[in-house]
Amino acid sequence: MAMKKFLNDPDNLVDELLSGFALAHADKVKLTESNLVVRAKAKARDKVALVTLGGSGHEPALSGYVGEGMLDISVPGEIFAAPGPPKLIEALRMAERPAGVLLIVLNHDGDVMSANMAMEMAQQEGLNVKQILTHEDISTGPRDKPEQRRGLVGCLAVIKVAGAAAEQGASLDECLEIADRMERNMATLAVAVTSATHPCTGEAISEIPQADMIIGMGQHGESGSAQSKLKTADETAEIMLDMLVEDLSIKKGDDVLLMINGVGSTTLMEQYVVLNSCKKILDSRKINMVRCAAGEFLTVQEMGGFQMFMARMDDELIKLWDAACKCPCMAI
Amino acid sequence: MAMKKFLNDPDNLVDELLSGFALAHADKVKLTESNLVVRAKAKARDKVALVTLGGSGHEPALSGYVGEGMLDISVPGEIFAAPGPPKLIEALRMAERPAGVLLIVLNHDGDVMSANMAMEMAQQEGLNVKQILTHEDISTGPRDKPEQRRGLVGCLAVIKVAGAAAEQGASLDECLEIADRMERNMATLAVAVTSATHPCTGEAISEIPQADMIIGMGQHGESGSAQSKLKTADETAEIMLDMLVEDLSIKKGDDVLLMINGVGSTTLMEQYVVLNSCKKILDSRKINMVRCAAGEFLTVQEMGGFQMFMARMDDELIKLWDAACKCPCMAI
Amino acid sequence: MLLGAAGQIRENHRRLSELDSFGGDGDHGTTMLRAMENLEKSVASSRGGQMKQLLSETAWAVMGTDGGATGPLFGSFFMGMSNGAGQEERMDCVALASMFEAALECVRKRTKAEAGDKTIMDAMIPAVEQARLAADDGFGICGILERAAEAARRGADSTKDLQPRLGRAKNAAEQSLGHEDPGAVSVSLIFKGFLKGALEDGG
Amino acid sequence: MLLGAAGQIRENHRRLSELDSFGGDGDHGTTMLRAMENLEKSVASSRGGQMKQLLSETAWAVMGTDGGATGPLFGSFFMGMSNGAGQEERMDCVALASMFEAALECVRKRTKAEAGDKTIMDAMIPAVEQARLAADDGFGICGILERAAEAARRGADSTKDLQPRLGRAKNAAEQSLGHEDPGAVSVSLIFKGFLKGALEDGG
Ligand SMILES: Nc1ncnc2c1ncn2[C@@H]1O[C@H](COP(=O)(O)OP(=O)(O)O)[C@@H](O)[C@H]1O
Ligand SMILES: Nc1ncnc2c1ncn2[C@@H]1O[C@H](COP(=O)(O)OP(=O)(O)O)[C@@H](O)[C@H]1O
Ligand SMILES: [Mg+2]
Ligand SMILES: [Mg+2]
Ligand SMILES: [Mg+2]
Ligand SMILES: [Mg+2]
Repeated sequence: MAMKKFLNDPDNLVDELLSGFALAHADKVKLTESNLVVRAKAKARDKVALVTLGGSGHEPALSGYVGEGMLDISVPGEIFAAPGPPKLIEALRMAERPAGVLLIVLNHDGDVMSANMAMEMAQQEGLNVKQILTHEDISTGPRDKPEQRRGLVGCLAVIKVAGAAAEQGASLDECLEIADRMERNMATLAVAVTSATHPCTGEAISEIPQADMIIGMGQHGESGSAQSKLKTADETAEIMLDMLVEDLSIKKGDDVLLMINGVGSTTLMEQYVVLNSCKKILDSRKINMVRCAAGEFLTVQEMGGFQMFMARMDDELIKLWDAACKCPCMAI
Repeated sequence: MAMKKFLNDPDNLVDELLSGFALAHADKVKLTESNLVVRAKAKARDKVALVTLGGSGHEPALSGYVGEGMLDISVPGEIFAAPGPPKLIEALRMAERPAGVLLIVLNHDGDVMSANMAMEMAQQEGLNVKQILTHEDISTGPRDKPEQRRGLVGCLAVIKVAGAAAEQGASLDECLEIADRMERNMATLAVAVTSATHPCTGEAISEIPQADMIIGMGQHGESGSAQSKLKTADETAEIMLDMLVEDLSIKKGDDVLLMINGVGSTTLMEQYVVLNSCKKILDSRKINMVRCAAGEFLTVQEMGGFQMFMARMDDELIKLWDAACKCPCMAI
Repeated sequence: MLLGAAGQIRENHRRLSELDSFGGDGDHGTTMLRAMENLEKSVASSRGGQMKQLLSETAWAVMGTDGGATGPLFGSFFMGMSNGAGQEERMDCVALASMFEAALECVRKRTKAEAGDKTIMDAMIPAVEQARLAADDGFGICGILERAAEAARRGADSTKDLQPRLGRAKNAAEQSLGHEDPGAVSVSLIFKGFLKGALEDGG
Repeated sequence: MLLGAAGQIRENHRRLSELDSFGGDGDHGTTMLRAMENLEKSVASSRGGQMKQLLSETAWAVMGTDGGATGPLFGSFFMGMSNGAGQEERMDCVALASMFEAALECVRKRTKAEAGDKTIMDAMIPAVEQARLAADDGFGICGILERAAEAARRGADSTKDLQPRLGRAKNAAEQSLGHEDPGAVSVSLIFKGFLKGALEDGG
């Protein structure tokens, strides 16, 4: 099927989408000349700044999380493609402050390469920047090979808790420790049922047979491993929960945060149904779903499916998760 | 194509989705035994209460707008079908208070019939309830035949401003006046590019030719009038703005609120692009886009397309639109 | 009688949804099915007694279906039948015709639709008229229901050539040309069900 | 020489995106095209002068493409060439081979990929090796580029039978079987473009 998207010249796509984004949220964010997304009202300079980078086409991620309680700067790239090192180093220079800067990077080759190059430059320039890598896709590698795991929606949890800590005045090392604790205790698994089209090429970015679902589908349509017939919400939730619980070694009585992230055309209705399935299953296993969320937090164009995120929570993480935030696409 | 949704028994769909919804937003809302959605923390009884009703399957509408600054009770019906009078009268009885109750009804036959019957009962019981009907779909009737116009995403603006007024202590008549002012000054037009499937029947609820878009498509896939080849964002925005501006008799120098409501699988990316197109066009006509928004506020399952909403704003309406609110799916 | 109506809808609900898909939102069959399930439950839980009371409970149950226009319209139909029913346990022929007239009147409070608008009215109006004529002609219960059901069927049939002027489908008027109005077909199924029910009850 | 590379990519970008769609995200052609447009702009705006400086500006422009892995990898390639370049305005044959070696080294800083992983390295490593050998054998600029380009082409070809172990496509390893790695093809197109450019410049 031909692409049916409302677009103008694909070469201007990212410019236009960012400019529309900035219009819609002018009370919270603004765009710099080189298309960095920054807070409308900058955070006090004695607090740690949070910076992240990532390809576009995943709206509301990641720029939707710039604002009070979360990010200070987001560096958007092209569609599905990380920004290059020049833009990132510009952002780090802009964020630079005595309190330091935490750079949050999703584990995808391009993002990591850009981040590493920018980090090298930052070090040469003497900037006080530390980096945290998110890699929680359990379908692409075992827990002891984190470098093989992709960064999916889990970045949101890391940004939320580290952002809250920064807002409360935590030091760079403390923010990094919080981010790292969240990161080590989280896991995500994706399932896809229909493909998305790349808005620039107009091509489907994956092929999913008519009646099938694919568990482990990546954020850019990169295929996953387990393909099966489409299952009910209950069945799908059970399969995915099993894998997440096992990966995190979650035990009876553990407190978990569960998040259903719709990736595009899977309805909020379905996300709530799946969340309800998860709650039933977790209850039956005496695992405490202490917090949960459902919504489109990080999308893959109009792909059908969702990412299921689970994290083992402690009291401090819960408190930081609950802390107030005011961002274009997340407000607590 | 077969339906690819994560569901269990369709007969339990609404129960499950509401229960998942209540889980995800337990800090803001709760469900009553008969599936009314009410605030977790009730509003003071000396303030006007706002109640609305509507079919399910349009998430986050309408229950996502229950909370501080917006609704007090939402009465969800079955998928795409208004709740019957029994549930609605129960809600009105529950909302009843000296300050009075404002019932917001979208103009669809079922909703109106239920509301009228419940209003008759409420009057017999001596409840202090007034009703406002939203009918702003300019594709289904001329401005002087409001009864022919469907209620689309405009209900959100009415709920927002009336809810803010109620929260600030306005009387029932004042809330009604505000709601009515918003209602008379607003207009919506929808465009669809791909169909949705009815989650219970599994059938497509409309047919849209491969390369076409349909301007005027309704909230349940009811077809619209103007069918054409898919156009660019700029072109589509121009056509739709022309019709909205004409309907509202918007003049140079007028202040407008513009809202792009994604109905399902049209990405937030595209919504921002369209919003950006609108801004350019309005600027060129010297019409002031004083406020704007983009997002999925009222969806139609996984339908592709969006609703473009425009309203002529005065200072009081702008203030009420800007007022704080804390709802599951809208927070300012 | 009431259960006969439920049976007819159950057998045909798929066709009703299909008819609703030509311009409407394709849910009429599902909704009617749920309405009739509620009706059956209310019949099952009623402790015999008055027809009037049973009909009023049924009406409330049908209205509680959360089925868009269907709940209020069909609920009003049964509510009107209840209004028109006397205090007796069993109805006679004249009472039956009056009940249907009261039902139509009650539905009219909910909608401005007239014959020709491609709605339930195209089946309901002639059915009620024929019930009255049959009662006046001295027909028995089954005779009345037979003529009413036949009139409803023809009325529903006639909607094929009409374009809807009310309801969701009005915005896709052409799409429904050549197809019957689902609501009108439901009405004709209900009258057919009444007849079947009455025949089985032994009239 | 640089513009020759851009020309080759421009002619073949659709095929590159298509190759990237077997397991990857289908954007490699678009990204390379943008990278080469940035390269062209930087060449156009450079005021003649040093090769080293031009290459470094080019590298920065390519990195600024915001193209996922492509920016850093190909940017590093040009950056490495700049590092390896002397202060002279024109390069000689030995310098050329050293520049390529420095380029490879710089790319290696960004990735652990080795030959056989189905990445750009499968074309880049043999190309650089052959460039060195050709220089040692006393070939001229065009001769060096001819052997490097041929090695890159064969390297890219060889990726057909490989399964990716790095990059996005690694998660759909089987899907890419039988297809060349897009990044490796880009490398071979760049060397081919260098050669064409050098031939047109008259060497
Ligand atoms: N305003 C109205 N007056 C009379 N009948 C109506 C009206 N609106 C709808 N109907 C009837 O209801 C039927 C559709 O019912 P249903 O599909 O259950 O409700 P909805 O339109 O809310 O989805 C139509 O075929 C028509 O007969
Ligand atoms: N880690 C890596 N090491 C070496 N080459 C890589 C690596 N990751 C990707 N590549 C190369 O990049 C190509 C894909 O580039 P491109 O599609 O532009 O980037 P992305 O994968 O970010 O969409 C692959 O074909 C491969 O040759
Ligand atoms: Mg990419
Ligand atoms: Mg309906
Ligand atoms: Mg219907
Ligand atoms: Mg790619």
